[in-house]
Amino acid sequence: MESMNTITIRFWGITARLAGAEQRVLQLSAGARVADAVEHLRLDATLSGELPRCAYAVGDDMVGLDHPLADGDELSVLPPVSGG
Amino acid sequence: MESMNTITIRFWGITARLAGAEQRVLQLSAGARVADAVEHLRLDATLSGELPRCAYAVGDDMVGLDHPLADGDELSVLPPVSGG
Amino acid sequence: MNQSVTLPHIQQQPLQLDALLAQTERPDCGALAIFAGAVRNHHEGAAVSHLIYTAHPALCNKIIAAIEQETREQFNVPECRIVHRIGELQIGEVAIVVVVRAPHRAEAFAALRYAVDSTKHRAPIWKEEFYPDGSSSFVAGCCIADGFEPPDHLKLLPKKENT
Amino acid sequence: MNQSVTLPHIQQQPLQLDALLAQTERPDCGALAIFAGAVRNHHEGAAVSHLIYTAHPALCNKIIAAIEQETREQFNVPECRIVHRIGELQIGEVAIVVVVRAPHRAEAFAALRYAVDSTKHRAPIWKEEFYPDGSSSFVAGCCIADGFEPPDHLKLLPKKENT
Repeated sequence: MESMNTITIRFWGITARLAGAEQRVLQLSAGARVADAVEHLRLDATLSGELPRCAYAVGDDMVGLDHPLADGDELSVLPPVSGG
Repeated sequence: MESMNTITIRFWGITARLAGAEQRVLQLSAGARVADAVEHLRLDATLSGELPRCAYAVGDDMVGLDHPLADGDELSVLPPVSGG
Repeated sequence: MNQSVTLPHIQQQPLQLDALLAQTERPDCGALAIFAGAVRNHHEGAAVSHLIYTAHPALCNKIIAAIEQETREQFNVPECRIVHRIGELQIGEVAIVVVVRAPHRAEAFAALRYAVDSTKHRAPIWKEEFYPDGSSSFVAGCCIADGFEPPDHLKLLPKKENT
Repeated sequence: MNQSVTLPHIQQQPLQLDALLAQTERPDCGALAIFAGAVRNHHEGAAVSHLIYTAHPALCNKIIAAIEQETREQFNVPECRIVHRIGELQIGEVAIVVVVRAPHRAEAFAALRYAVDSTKHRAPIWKEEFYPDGSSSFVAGCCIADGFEPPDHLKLLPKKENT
């Protein structure tokens, strides 16, 4: 049986409001990338419209959609920023 | 006999150093203009080289060389400025 | 984000300009340029009662530190300090302070603008506005995803080659 | 100039940023931009021990007031305050403070630069530098006589016609 990785999704800014939570835990196949997690998030109809404008980070590193996810990673969903 | 106006020249910045004084009193013919006072100052060889870069004021009004001087006027000699 | 955050570039306590000035004092720098951004009582025509800023603490701290370094290198200014406040802010309270010190004013002005605008365009901070009727909304912001280009004046200059 | 001068825009006492900030506070202005010019310990490669600034008090005060008004009108910023110090200043002491408050940051940056540069180019203030050996010299400055053109960015915009 395929091994699974546990990924914690952290929602920031408006995405926490849209997701109705500050985080969700996903089980993804080993070898899954950020794009696979995003694909999963797109199933949430409330959240999906915001995702094309979002960036992603693992820990404190910004990552691209093809970044491989490791077991235990925390993947942040970063909507457009509005500091200052 | 022609009536005379008393004009006080105030030297600012480097012009006070060159003139060796903060002020000089001139007697100029009635009807004299700023240019006539400057003509007089040009006789001072130490000062004359700086005058082409100077501006002039009477009281707290900047004036041009053709501004008429009145008896008792204080004419300021303003070399290039270097505030800030 | 309920935990108290104390990182060099983000804090929940009110920002102290005096402290930043004291920390950056240098006898070789004649020019000090400062920007402070405060909470306005209006935004796009609507009255605002207060704001809540949230930030991804570790990532935000790292990105702001990078912006400081870029600013110092690109504009050749010895000091650039950026601090952003998070949490609930009332009208008039200061959300961001940027301090630049440089030998001369021209580079101080340019560096200040770069540092302020880059922070607003890149730091993972989100502003939620609250209105007098109790409703709120997140302010439309700047996309930091790949493929969204920053304005020209915020693009990094190419690194100088070491020849 | 031995008399003590206390005019809104020139003073012999140390400049107080806090006081200027308190005097200009406005709830509709989200952007605060500040410039402070301090005495450097060097100028064109030579060590400087201290400075003496002199100013034509009445004329200088009037010209700085005019620069403030131009800045407010041209950049549509509600607050612009300029204060210059005169007398003897030590290294690190602040010679000029300019404070601009505006609803948004773009006009605050532009207004700040205009106000600072205009004061340096037009206010009748003279800087005498003193060197460690006790000698001194007046710093070469900006000519304010008719016929000497200011840099382009300091030229006044044509007044808008009232139509």
